[in-house]
Amino acid sequence: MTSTDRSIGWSREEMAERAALDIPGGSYVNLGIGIPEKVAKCVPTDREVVYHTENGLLGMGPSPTSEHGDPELINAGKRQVTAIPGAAYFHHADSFVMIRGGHIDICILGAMQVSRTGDLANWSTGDPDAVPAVGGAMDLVAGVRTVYVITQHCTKDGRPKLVEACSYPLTGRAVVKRIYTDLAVIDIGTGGFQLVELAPGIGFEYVRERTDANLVPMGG
Amino acid sequence: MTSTDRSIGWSREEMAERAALDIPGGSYVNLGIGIPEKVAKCVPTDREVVYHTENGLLGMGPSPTSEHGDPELINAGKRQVTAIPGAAYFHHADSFVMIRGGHIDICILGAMQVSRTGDLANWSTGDPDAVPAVGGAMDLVAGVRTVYVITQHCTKDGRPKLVEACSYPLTGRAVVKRIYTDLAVIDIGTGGFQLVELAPGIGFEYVRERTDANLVPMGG
Amino acid sequence: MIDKEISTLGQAVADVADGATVMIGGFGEAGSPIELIHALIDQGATDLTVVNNNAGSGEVGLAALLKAGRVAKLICSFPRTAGSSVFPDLYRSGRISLELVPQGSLAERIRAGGAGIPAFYTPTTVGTPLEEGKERRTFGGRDYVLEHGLTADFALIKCLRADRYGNLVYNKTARNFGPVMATAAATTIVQAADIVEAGELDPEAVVTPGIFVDRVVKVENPAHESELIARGETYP
Amino acid sequence: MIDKEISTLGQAVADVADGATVMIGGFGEAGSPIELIHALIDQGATDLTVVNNNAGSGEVGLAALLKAGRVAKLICSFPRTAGSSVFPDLYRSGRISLELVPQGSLAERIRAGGAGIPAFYTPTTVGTPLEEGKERRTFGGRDYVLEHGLTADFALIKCLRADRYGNLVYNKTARNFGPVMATAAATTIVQAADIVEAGELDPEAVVTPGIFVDRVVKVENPAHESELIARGETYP
Repeated sequence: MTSTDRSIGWSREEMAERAALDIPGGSYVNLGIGIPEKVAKCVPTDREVVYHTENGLLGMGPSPTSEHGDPELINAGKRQVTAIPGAAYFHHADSFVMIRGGHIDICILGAMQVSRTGDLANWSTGDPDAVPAVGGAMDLVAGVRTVYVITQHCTKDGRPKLVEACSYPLTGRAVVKRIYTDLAVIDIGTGGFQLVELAPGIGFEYVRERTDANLVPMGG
Repeated sequence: MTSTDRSIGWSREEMAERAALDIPGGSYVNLGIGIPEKVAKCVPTDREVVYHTENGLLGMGPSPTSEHGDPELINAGKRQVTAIPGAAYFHHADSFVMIRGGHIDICILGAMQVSRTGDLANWSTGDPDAVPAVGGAMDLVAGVRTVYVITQHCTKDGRPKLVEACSYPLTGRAVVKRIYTDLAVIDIGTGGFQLVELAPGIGFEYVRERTDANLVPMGG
Repeated sequence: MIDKEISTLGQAVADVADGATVMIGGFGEAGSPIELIHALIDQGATDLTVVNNNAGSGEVGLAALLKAGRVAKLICSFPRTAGSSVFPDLYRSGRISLELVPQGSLAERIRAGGAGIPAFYTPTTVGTPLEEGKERRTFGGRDYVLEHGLTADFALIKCLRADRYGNLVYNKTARNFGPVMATAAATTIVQAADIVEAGELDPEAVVTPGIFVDRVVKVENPAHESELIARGETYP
Repeated sequence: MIDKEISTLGQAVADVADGATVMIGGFGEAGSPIELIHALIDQGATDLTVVNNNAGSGEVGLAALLKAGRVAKLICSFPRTAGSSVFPDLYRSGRISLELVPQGSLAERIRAGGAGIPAFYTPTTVGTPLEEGKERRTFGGRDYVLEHGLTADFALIKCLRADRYGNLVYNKTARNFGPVMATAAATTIVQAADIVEAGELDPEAVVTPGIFVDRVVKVENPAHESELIARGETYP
């Protein structure tokens, strides 16, 4: 196991910023809980993006100021949000029409593991003592056109999250298109993990050592 | 073939009036085109009934006065109607959630033929030259809890419409519960057509001669 | 800035290709996007598959599109309309094919198509001639048939008010098939009597959220089929 | 005259029997009908199967119903909530069974149940452990699994405003599962912050038409779960 120094590479905010660059103006986007949520703040201001939250809102805005919150206006992470002018509310079945029907352009999720073929594991460690909880993740990866992942490259105890095959229970098979980690931007390519971009100061070998499957160099 | 004298028995309005007596207050009701439409006017005024039209309105009211019509407020027969205070509009898929999901209590339809087991034929003569058109009839008989039929007892040329087995293409199998004709009220019973009530001046034999299957007398 | 408004009807339907499947909203004349249909006639696309509950009236709107010979196939629940011989003539002479679908199954198939559901079971048509060719299956002691989701290349829809995001509200029973068709087409084109500022539509009352809409064109005083027919109009 | 208003919460839930399946609206605290749930705790029904997206927070509302030992089975997408150990404790000690359903499949199964659709195919769960026991089938070259419609004896739902017909409008994201659950239960019981005259709700903006609603009880200032928890409250 090779430990990763979290003081080098991209910070959580920088990972969100890098992912945000890949969201075209006019997109309909669903952001998962955690680092993905941060992406909304980072999208260049000349691009208008519409945010969907699966609990029934299209046109989600930022967190409210403390005095304007409504416990009945929340996101999928159950945190209070706002609605932009031009928003729409709908019920849960209609919300998943948007997801399952392929109407959401991009979703960005966290990950426990991603395999070289784009399998995603992000809902359970398979620990029989843990309470299993899946939420909308399986619907999102099955329905959204483009699925991106933002994740630390390795777990806190230094194990690679980019693997040959996921050992954790899957969320979906062959669903991830691109991964933003603290070390690099990596696509799921025909030859496996395809390096797209390295974080400043990070070398190819450093990433390869921390990736548990073939990593194809840029231009490779 | 035994001709039927349309000057005796119930008129179209009286058939509608008789059917209306069987609609309890508080019911959700869908009325087919033709004589069934007339039922709404005949329900006793102390009973509140809510009318559904499959093209997207619950709480349908009577025809508008000529100056208040809206070509976009119509019933399933494409005639202008009104909406009562407390009405709701919805789209077609939601409208058939009400129908298919068993939420409509009663629908009353016209018929070409009804069999002794409650099969209904009311959408096509099977004539290969005719343009086939089914509309919502098959959904209504498959989904509505109680299906009533209002029809002349015989065709214009005197052929019975209540038959052993329908010769016309079916709308649904074993779906009709009660039939209101110009001559009688007849249930689909375990023994076939079960006479419930005769129109004034009409005798059992007169109805039996004009019914092409076993007719069980009242109390029989 | 997202702005789905298109200046002209012609631009709105410019890319409808020959052979396309086109869902057209409306139940009878209520909700029929006559101006978009007329623009499609002008545009010239042919060999179309059209999905609509009916087959048009008179010789305007949908009936005019049929009469112009542009429609190879109609998917429809009730292709019989008082006062129109266009579809019956085409049908009897074998110049159009018809897929007859019960109205509720049609609506649900369109919803399923938009919802990413490839197929579902329904009790409608069991034991009837329209069951032919469908798989039958028993659930809980009752028989059902398998119906498939329906999608389209384009949807042409009429609404009352829209905003730049493509959020829509409708007028009364003109809503009918519009909201489900908007979800089921790759490109949804809407004619709106009014286009308002973002935020003017109540977010609790939006019927079609903008995610389902691609283009909105303003048609301030849309024609009603019955009025055109009463005036003896035909198109083109 | 049709009037679905019921005077008290107790009367509204009086006939929920032991062993009943009860759908409870809400996503987290938004839309959670806390007062109806507390009335159900007081009423005493047990051995319930509960359908809810979550498993409650703190020891109020749904979590309190679970803690009181009234729920034999939970059908749920995300039974993990910050700050509640009620469900995890019951689950780990084998005192409650869990049917884990992805959120979109849960919503669609409830809609199907209300729509008379016994089963449908969805791509969700294909290739995952949650596919286990489900039929897999290919349509158009893609794999799908068969999911079954879900119905209930009762639905408990919170809305913003109702009228005597049971027409409902909701508040923001508190709408969530309410409209589909209302369609899928034999008896739908609603708590409304306000009950208005028939005709006061805009017929274009009614979210749940009254046909899906059986009883409405007024709860003028409904509690919010997070506020009860912040005050350290438990129920009973």
